[in-house]
Amino acid sequence: MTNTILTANKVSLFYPSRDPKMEGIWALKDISLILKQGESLALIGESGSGKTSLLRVILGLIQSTSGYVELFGENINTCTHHSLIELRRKCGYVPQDPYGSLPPTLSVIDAVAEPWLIVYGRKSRLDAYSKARHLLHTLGITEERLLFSQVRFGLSGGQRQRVAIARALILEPRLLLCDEPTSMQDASTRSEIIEVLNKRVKEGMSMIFVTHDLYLARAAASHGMVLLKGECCEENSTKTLLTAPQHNYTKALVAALPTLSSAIQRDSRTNLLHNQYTP
Amino acid sequence: MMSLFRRWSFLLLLFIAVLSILAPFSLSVSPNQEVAPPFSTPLWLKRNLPPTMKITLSENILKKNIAWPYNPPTQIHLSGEITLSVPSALVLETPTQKFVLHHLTVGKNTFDIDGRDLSFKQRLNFSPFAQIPSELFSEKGEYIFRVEPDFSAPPEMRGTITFDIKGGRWGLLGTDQRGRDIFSLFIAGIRVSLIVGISATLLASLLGLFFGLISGYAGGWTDTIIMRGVDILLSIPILPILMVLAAYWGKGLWQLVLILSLFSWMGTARTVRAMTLSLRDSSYIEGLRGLGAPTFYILWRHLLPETLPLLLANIALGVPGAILAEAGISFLGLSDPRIISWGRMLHEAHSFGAFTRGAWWMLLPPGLGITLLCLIFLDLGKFLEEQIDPQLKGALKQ
Amino acid sequence: MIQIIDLSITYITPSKSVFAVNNASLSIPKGEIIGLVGESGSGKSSLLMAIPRLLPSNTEVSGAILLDDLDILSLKKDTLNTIRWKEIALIPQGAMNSFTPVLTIGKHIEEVLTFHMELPPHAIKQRCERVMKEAGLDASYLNRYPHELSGGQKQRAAIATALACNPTFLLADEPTTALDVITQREIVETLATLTKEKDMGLLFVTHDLPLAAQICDKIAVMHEGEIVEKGSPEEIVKNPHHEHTKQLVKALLHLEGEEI
Amino acid sequence: MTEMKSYWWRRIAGSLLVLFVVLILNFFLFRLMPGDPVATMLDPRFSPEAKAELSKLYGLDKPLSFQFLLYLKQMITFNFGYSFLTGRTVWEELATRLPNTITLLGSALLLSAFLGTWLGIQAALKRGKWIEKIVLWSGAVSFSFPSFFVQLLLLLIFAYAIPLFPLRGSVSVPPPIGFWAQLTDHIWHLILPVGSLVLLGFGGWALYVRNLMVKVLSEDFILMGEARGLPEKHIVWNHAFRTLLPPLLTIFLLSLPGIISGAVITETVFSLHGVGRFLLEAITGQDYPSAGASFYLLALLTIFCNLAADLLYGIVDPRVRFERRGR
Repeated sequence: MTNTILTANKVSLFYPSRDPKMEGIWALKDISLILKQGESLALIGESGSGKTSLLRVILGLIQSTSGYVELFGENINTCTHHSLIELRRKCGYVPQDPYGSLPPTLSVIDAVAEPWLIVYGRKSRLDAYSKARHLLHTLGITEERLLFSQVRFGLSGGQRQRVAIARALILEPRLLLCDEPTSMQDASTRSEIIEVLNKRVKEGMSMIFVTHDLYLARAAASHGMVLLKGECCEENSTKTLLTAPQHNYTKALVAALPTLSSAIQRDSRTNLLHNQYTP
Repeated sequence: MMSLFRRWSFLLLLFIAVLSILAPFSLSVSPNQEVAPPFSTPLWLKRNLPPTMKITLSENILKKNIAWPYNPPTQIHLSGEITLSVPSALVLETPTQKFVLHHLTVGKNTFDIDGRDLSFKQRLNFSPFAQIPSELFSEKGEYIFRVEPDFSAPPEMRGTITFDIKGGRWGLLGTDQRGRDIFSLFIAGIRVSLIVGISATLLASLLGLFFGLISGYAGGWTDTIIMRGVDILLSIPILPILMVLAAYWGKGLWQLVLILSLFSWMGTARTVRAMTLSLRDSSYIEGLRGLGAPTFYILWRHLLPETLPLLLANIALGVPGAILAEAGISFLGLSDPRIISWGRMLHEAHSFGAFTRGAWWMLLPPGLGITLLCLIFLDLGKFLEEQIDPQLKGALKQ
Repeated sequence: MIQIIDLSITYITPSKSVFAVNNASLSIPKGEIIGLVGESGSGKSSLLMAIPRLLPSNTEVSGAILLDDLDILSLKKDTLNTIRWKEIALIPQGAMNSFTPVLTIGKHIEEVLTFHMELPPHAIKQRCERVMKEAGLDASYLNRYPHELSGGQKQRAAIATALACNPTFLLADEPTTALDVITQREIVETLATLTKEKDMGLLFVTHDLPLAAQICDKIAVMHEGEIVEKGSPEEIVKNPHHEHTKQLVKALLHLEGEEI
Repeated sequence: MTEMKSYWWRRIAGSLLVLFVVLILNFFLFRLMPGDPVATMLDPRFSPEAKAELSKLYGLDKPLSFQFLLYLKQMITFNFGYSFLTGRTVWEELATRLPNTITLLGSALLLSAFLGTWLGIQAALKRGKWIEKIVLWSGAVSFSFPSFFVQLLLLLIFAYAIPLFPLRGSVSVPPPIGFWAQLTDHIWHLILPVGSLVLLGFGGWALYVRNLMVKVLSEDFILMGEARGLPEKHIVWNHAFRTLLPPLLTIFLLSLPGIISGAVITETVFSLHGVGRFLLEAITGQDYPSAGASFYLLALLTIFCNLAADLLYGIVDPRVRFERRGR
């Protein structure tokens, strides 16, 4: 039986608001999921649906109000700080905003190699830099000049996101959490990145892929969970979520997503205006 | 870094610093010494006034010619300690007359005659109300001052005779109300402005860094208290407080530095706090901490390289403020009178009536000195700010 | 009809000059929705901004942009100002703060009405309420400030402001970036229905080809400053000519799991 | 409008807090003088009866907390006791001087603010032209030239060399008769001091406003204003300048303490009959009640202007009425 990498059991998170008059909001309500090795899960939801908070709870960056998370078999709330660090070293995390995810003063290659140097020390520096260079090449950043330019000046939004992905993959994580990793890419590079990630998943890496695009979810993961205002409103294989959505919100998501194929059937454009959905 | 060394402000600062260090050794006249009558004008001004000069006769020089194209001097003074082989007389030959100033006997003679002594006036049979200097130096032309033997044999003389003529002009920048040489005062003033300016700002920046980091990192209660304190200190007039403290506590240089820094750290504290807040929440720092990177590593590898340029720019821009504050307090006469500073010079110029004499050469040097130092540090600050974000460079140029 | 004939735009910077658009030609007839699709940096926004001559000062524009028989490029400043918003209105990007933060939404609309149309005050007030309703916003939002509105509401207010002087042409520059999918759908629908109802011409610029395919009558695909493909959505999907479009369509269809 | 009220109450509370801190600072400042407080508060030259009466007035024999409360009451009611130097009540001294200081600072501040703002805007509109160079240079001047140096020079040139303006004093002695004559005489005395403050001040304003305006003009809503076919003048003044007002007020706020501190120096150089100069004389003359009161008044003036600018900020910037504005 392949071992479970991650279990989340009834995880809830409450943000008290600074202003006493207004009560706080529940970012997450009773989210449960199980992720086995080599499996990938898509989290589908809009901004404010709690997807980013869930990733941060899983990594132990914030404490959940109730429920617990087991990472590689250890409960992150009760384990020691040192073992939590060890757990995190087996995970990779690609944050949503590409601008805050990279140290601006380092060069691109340093930024990618840095996690390896922190974990394995400077003596394995050559190893780190060759791994970093290889990763950057696979993600389409090949120009030598770019590798040594400072992150702050040399990179476009799309390149910066790919460097962040490389930085998360350098430690050969057994669990990769990525929050809309292809939001800044255009169509062609988007599928390339997903192929790179899928290849890693086939080699045994588990992945949680956050997106608002159901088609992207199907391409990146076999299983999907739809989040609405912190609650899981539907969970199924990504194929059935697309073809036979149950929950009203999932239906609206599918209807709202423009596709080329639906656009070219003559009638689709006329009935576009009728199936209104108000959340 | 190299481009900094080619910057005009850096080179000028270096030159001024070296000048102020070498000053005590190189200057012929010490700043506190009274060298000429008060309010004498600089040499290159009012050429008709005679410069203050000192004519000496000694063993082998018994005669000195003085070219005198000027108006008469204000005061004269004769002093000497000599031994003579032959009785002779101290003589001043004017183009038309000849005056015997003093009779010298054989052997040891010591004398100290001032132009206003009555006995001296009678010996030269002038009226007691006569002005000796304008009588003696009434015409323009060639004067000779010599020791003339009573009989023909040339005398041998040991020791020196000095003939002080107090005129209206002196040195490069004239003299102040106490007759001290303004140029050497000006050079000595550099030291105070530089020391106070730089050390007060450094101390203030350290305080700012300390409070900024704490309120940035700690957040919550400490943050609100510190920031409320900063708001309050920024909303009250600081000079009156400095005046009171300086008047009663801070007579010395270092007390003044302490007081100045106590009330100028708020700006840096705010910038450092903003910087720490933005860095603390950025996800890559969180990620590094998550991977177990030691805090020292994070501080050294990430926080410092990012905050340093901003901090340096902050310091460079803070120095003019400190220099002006010190100058202000000394101008108000609240600083230690023994310490020579540009502010003090301006204070004395103002309160001892540089105006009634129109002595603009007393005002310009210290004032322009302060301005120059401030401009230098402003330029250095601008240069450092341009290192932080290059578009700033563009913004000023276009 | 707006006709863009052999338009070229170069950005002149001290270090180098960049060719953003290279003799592109496109026409936007009244009553039709024309899509302009391209990746970021393909020059699509520059092309749109060239029409009302809103490009920054360090740009050189050659070619012609005809509004019926008027060449906009050679118009004097004040005639250009009469055309702006009266004939051609602009709908800004979703992420842009297109409203002056210290003025209410109502003030923006009134301002445009007073400058372009001689209307008595009560008629102006009525018209403001009408365009807001048309754009799908309650009239009470007129005295709200921009920062009090959500992304979707701000875009609806932008549409209302654009409709104020009932222009003949609308230029929408990626109107739904930074909006979530459902709000994007609603905004695009409002825009499409209004264009059809009022028989306006709409130039719809986006990087999202499927979105353009949903509502546009004709689509032009831009790649590195040149229009490489023109045609109806069906032609673009069924037989694309340019290599770039082929690749783009193939990737999108693959993603949608539709191998044709 | 309710949020506006709550915003204003927060601002007034803030100012009262600052006032309280000033009072504490003032109270301890003079009690921490070197030497024992009783001696410092009571001038030895005073006769025994005056000493007894004064020590009762200041409650010097009572515990510190009582002294502080008494001190608070006195300060609030502006009853500052007697000046050691003049023997008259400190309030009388200050009452005659306060209007001079306010007219000096008020007119200087308004003139340099308006001149600076207008120049800053023109410099931002006409980039690269000579007006921008002037603004850049005048900015550097106002940050580097010591005020007293410039003022001394002005005095030397326009009062000594070319006797256009009076050399010293707020009013010529003997004062002319007739209201208008006195008014013009007073203004004639103020021209040089106010002129010097404007000369020193407008550069800083111009530079700040120019940098702010350049940033605002590059905003999207300005481009949208042009897209709406609005005339350039309308965009500059109704959109760009309106957005500029809140940060402009913040600059005003931050510059206030400096300007009021500057009053001391200006009044000393021009020997004007003002609170600043009185403070200096009180300090050098060891006249503590007057020194304390003058400092208190100057601080009060700053707090009052601060509050006024803060309340104005609430009107000018709608965004501020909602969340607490962290300055």
